[in-house]
Amino acid sequence: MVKFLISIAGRFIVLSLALMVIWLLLSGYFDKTTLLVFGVFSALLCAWLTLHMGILDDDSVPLSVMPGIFFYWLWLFIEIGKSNFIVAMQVWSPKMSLSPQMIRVKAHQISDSGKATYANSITLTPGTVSVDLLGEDILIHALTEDLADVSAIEDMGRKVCRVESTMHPNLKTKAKEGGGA
Amino acid sequence: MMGHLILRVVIKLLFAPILLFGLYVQFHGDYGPGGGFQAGVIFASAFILFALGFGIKETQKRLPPTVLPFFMVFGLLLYALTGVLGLFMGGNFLDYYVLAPDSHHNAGQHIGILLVEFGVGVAVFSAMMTIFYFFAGREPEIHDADW
Amino acid sequence: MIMYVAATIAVIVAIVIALARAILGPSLYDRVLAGNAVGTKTILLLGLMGFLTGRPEFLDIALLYALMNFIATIAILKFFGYRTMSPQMRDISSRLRNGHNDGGADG
Amino acid sequence: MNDPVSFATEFHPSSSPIFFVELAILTLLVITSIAMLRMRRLFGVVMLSGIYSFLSAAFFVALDAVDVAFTEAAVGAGISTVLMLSAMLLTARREKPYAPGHAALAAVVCVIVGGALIYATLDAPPYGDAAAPANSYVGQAYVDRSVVEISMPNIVTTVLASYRSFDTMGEVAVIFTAALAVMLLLGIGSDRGGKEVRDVPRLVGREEEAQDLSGKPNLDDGGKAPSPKGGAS
Amino acid sequence: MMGERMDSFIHYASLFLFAAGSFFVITGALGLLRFPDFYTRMHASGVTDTLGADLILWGMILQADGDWLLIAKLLIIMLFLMFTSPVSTHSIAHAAWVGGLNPLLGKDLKHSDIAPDRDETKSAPEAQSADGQHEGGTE
Amino acid sequence: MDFFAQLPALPVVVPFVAAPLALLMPPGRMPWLWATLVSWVSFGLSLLLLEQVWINGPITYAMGGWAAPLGIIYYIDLANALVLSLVTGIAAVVFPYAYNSVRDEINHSQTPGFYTALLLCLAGLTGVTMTGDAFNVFVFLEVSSLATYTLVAMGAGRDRRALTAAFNYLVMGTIGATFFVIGIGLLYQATGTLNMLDLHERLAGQDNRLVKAAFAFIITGLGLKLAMLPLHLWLPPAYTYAPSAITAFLAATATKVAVYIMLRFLFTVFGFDFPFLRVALDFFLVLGIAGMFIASLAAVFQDDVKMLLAYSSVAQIGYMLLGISLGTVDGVAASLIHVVNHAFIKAALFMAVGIVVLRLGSHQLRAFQGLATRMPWTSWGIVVAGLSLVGVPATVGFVSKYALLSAVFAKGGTMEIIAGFLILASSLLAVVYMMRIIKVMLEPVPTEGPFARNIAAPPLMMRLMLWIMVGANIYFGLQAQPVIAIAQKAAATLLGVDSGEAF
Repeated sequence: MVKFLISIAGRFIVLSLALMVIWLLLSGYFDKTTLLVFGVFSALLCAWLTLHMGILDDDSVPLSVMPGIFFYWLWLFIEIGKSNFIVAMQVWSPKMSLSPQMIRVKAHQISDSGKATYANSITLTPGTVSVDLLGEDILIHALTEDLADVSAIEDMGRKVCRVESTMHPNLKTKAKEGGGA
Repeated sequence: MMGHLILRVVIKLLFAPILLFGLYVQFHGDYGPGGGFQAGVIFASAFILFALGFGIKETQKRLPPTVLPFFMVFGLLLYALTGVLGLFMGGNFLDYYVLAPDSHHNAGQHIGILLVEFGVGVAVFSAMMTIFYFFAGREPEIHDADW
Repeated sequence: MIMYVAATIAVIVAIVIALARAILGPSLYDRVLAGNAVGTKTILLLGLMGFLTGRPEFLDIALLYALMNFIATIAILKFFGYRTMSPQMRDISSRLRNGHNDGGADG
Repeated sequence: MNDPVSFATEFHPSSSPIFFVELAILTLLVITSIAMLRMRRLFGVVMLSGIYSFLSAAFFVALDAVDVAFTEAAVGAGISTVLMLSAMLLTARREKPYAPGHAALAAVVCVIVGGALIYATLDAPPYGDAAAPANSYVGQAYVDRSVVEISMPNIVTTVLASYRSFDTMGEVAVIFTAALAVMLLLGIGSDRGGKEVRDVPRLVGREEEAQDLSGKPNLDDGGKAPSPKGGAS
Repeated sequence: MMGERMDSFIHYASLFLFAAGSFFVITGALGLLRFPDFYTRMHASGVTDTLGADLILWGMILQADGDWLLIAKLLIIMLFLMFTSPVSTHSIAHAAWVGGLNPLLGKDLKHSDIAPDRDETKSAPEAQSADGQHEGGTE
Repeated sequence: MDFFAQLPALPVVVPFVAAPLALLMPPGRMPWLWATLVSWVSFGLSLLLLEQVWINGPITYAMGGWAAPLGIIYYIDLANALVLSLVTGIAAVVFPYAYNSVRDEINHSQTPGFYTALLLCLAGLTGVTMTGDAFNVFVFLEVSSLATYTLVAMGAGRDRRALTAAFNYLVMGTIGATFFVIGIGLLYQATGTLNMLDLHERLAGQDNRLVKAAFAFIITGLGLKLAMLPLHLWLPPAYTYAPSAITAFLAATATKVAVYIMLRFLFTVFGFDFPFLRVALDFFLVLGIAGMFIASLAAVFQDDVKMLLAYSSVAQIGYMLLGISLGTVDGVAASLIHVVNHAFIKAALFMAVGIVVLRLGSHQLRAFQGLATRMPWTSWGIVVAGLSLVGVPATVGFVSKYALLSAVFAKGGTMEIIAGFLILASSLLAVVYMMRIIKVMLEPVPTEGPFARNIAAPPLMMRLMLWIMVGANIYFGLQAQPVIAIAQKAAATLLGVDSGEAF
């Protein structure tokens, strides 16, 4: 099952289905046959174009992070809220006490989408912005010293790692081989 | 391995939904805002985004510039020939009623508008891509330092 | 009703401030950042206006805005970092790269 | 109060909050365009024109011209920014200092045109007037008849694609011609075309440009940015 | 009875969400104006992009009166913003960083000494040392 | 499909459908053949249409079957049928002529695109001519203008200045179009309709600021498009640096169509009920006379033959404006006659110059040295067309000058009488600049310098087409009656016969 899902055909089907759902959500017309037919046609066309452009892989159909990512997002929302308060306080305080830092953390994620998720999470939490991502390093600009908490950020990274490996334990080994080569 | 991983990942992720959004706008022009013109632009913008992320060479490999004139011609001709079809079926130029003369739901109009809007969409998409390819696919010529 | 109005006012004020930043600069990046911020706030403004006039189907436009804002920003990045739209994105983040790792990253 | 539909029916232009939104956006548009005029650096102009498009599209939404806003957002804000940037790469980044005489002439022309427009609006029917010819005659006919004759919810589409379909065909031809023009002027066979695009970014000369970016003192912005020379030594 | 209470709860909740969202939007904009350099302003604009926008969008979702079509669209917008806004911010930051704009660092907001060593082939050792300093600074 | 019922749509639809197809053809002869064929078909259709209108009176044709105020209609009376026949006729002569010249000036691989743009330009011009809808005028004006900018810029293969010229033309043309569309917008605000006849009805009795401003915007916009004197600056460089065939085509059609649109808006849309019209007509009188003189004077001092002829074109537009400014049936008819005749003259002259450019690679006056011995046929063509430009009897130029003068003297005001003498005086300027060219042509063949080489005889096709055009100059000079009759009747319909002698 999993094997099928991460094959091209599986991804194609998953993507088409997901696009059809998006179509329905956008359209809101369930009773117009022409629109439904167009919806199916459009979803298939888009999925085919994705395949044709050569980007039908784990990034465009991120199955490997699928169930776990929602819990992660929930957690992330809270984090975003917390760090927002810190930045907001800085903005409103009459005398700003900024002490910007450049720090660097390791991104241990295997897949590209994992790394991107990690870097984006860092950027999404105000106070830290990932400035550069290269190989396994993420360069971060942090607004204050408190926010430049490497261990907290790497904790986030571990969470992303865990999300990544929930569905495909085999992905890890595969990717490691790839990384080693 | 290519650089700018974050960008590439997000572009990959958003490529198909943007295309779908374009088609949604195309086919829902009858019901909400939008239509062929906007749809063509949105559809092209997905490819432009791809080109920004993956390089114009890579994009041109997948969507060669040589096919774009065909799309352009197809779009414009689809529009014009829908009109000519009206001409041949006994109506005036661009008369859609004659496309389905016995309908009570103005089906001829619907078919006509659908065809015409599709022509607009294809033509606009390919025209935008052509313009983008020719502008972006060129080396900068003046290397002046004064930004 | 009143809360839409209040939120709309807030968003407009924010747009004004961001616009000021876009005009003031000082660096080009500040302008881009401000432009991006204006884009985001316009999305909110559109949504609010949709609710304000009772025609929330304007949200399609808001979605389109979000898309276009993104594309414009990415184009600007290309423009800055690479001075041309044509080549592939390539790692030019030389600051981080100092001898170690990253196999073929610089092509 | 929370029922948007009932609110929409009693919509009255000059007393509704949307009217003030319109005013605010209009003011912002004026500010942006003045800033665009003042700016000599083309990049900043592109940036501001993107903002201008965003705001004007929001303005169209406020005016209930949803389809126009859609187009403006798609073309003005997104694609045209990309195309303008691409075009800028082929040209200079900075506007040439202009001859003062031309500016005076342009100002006179602008004042005359603007004056004429204001002069025209003095006798124009009031904004949102349902009895105005533009709203009552053909416009109202479209609203009344398209339901029966075409039966499509979006009247704008019926007008564009059926009633005035021939105009739209012309517009498509305009876009076609524009792409054709680009093809002929920049494509294969033109004296500017045929140059091979390199897949490697140009690094030669990047350094000066980059330094310039971070702000040479002689440029109008970037005053706060440090000179990278200090860091490099 | 129950529904009424629910309605008023939703009403007050959305009121709160709008108020909080407006506050954060303003905060972000103010930060954009007040903060001293590009990199710090970036953080401020992030406040709007994330919390401000999300709160207002959540408020709208509550106001959507259970119209799931509206809710879906609002959620799509929110998701889209969530994917794109950090990428935009990152892109701009990256461009600035690569373009050689040096951040203000430390409590005294000095310009950093990080060399914009774009020409790394020539000055690899220097770059190494510069980076070393920089790493030391973070600890 | 009832052919005659659908006839009004065809002169636009045929080139419109044919244009994109040309883009897909292999470079070289094929697109040219296609374009030529299409132009002939269009010409045939236009003549049929002219005949129909002559017999049956004005024709209306509803696009998409939607009747007047809602949909777009084509309204064809004698005025547009005449201009339409002129445009397609010129195309039918210039397109065959273009082959050799284009092969020389345009890159081989660009020919499909080139002919596509040419056909789009033709489609746009015919569309502008036939439509009865004010906004549709704008749309098709844009189609033709955009194609024109491109075609002018295509001259860059021979001379880089074509790019600047095209850019200036683009900027000016776009400003003109913007003014025009603002005017239309204001008119829509005032009346709520876009149909020309409907506009006229609903404008009756309206004399407020809105309509006045609309009028001013429309006239200024069209003035830019037709190169009315102070707004003519784009025209000489655009004509000079465009490819030869394009110059011949544009000089004979683009400004002529703009003049027609001006007539249509002045008399059909606004009409004499609109008091402001008289002010505008007086204004035109002054501008026309100024154009005649200033541009002719500028032409005298040009050393570039194409530039010279371009300035002469601006001057001739002055004559047309003068005819319009009279506001009488005779005056407007004279204007229409001059539109047709000047198209013949300028097409012939620019085609002759094109032949010289093909063989000698230059349109400088020096290149014409010894042309009489080198290319006798072409030289005779220039001489005949030049005489026609001056207004020598037995040529079309004489017919139009005569019509104009008689209209002026029939009007009989002091100002008009003076204008009549000024027409004669400015004709003398035409003699001066044409004599400059002819004098240089009669000089011996240069023995040194860049033009001293031996040249092959010009291609037969080009000479043939040139002489068809020159023949038209003589034929319609001798058999002037058809054109005069059509123009008289067209002018009468334009003005509405009763209001013809309005003041």
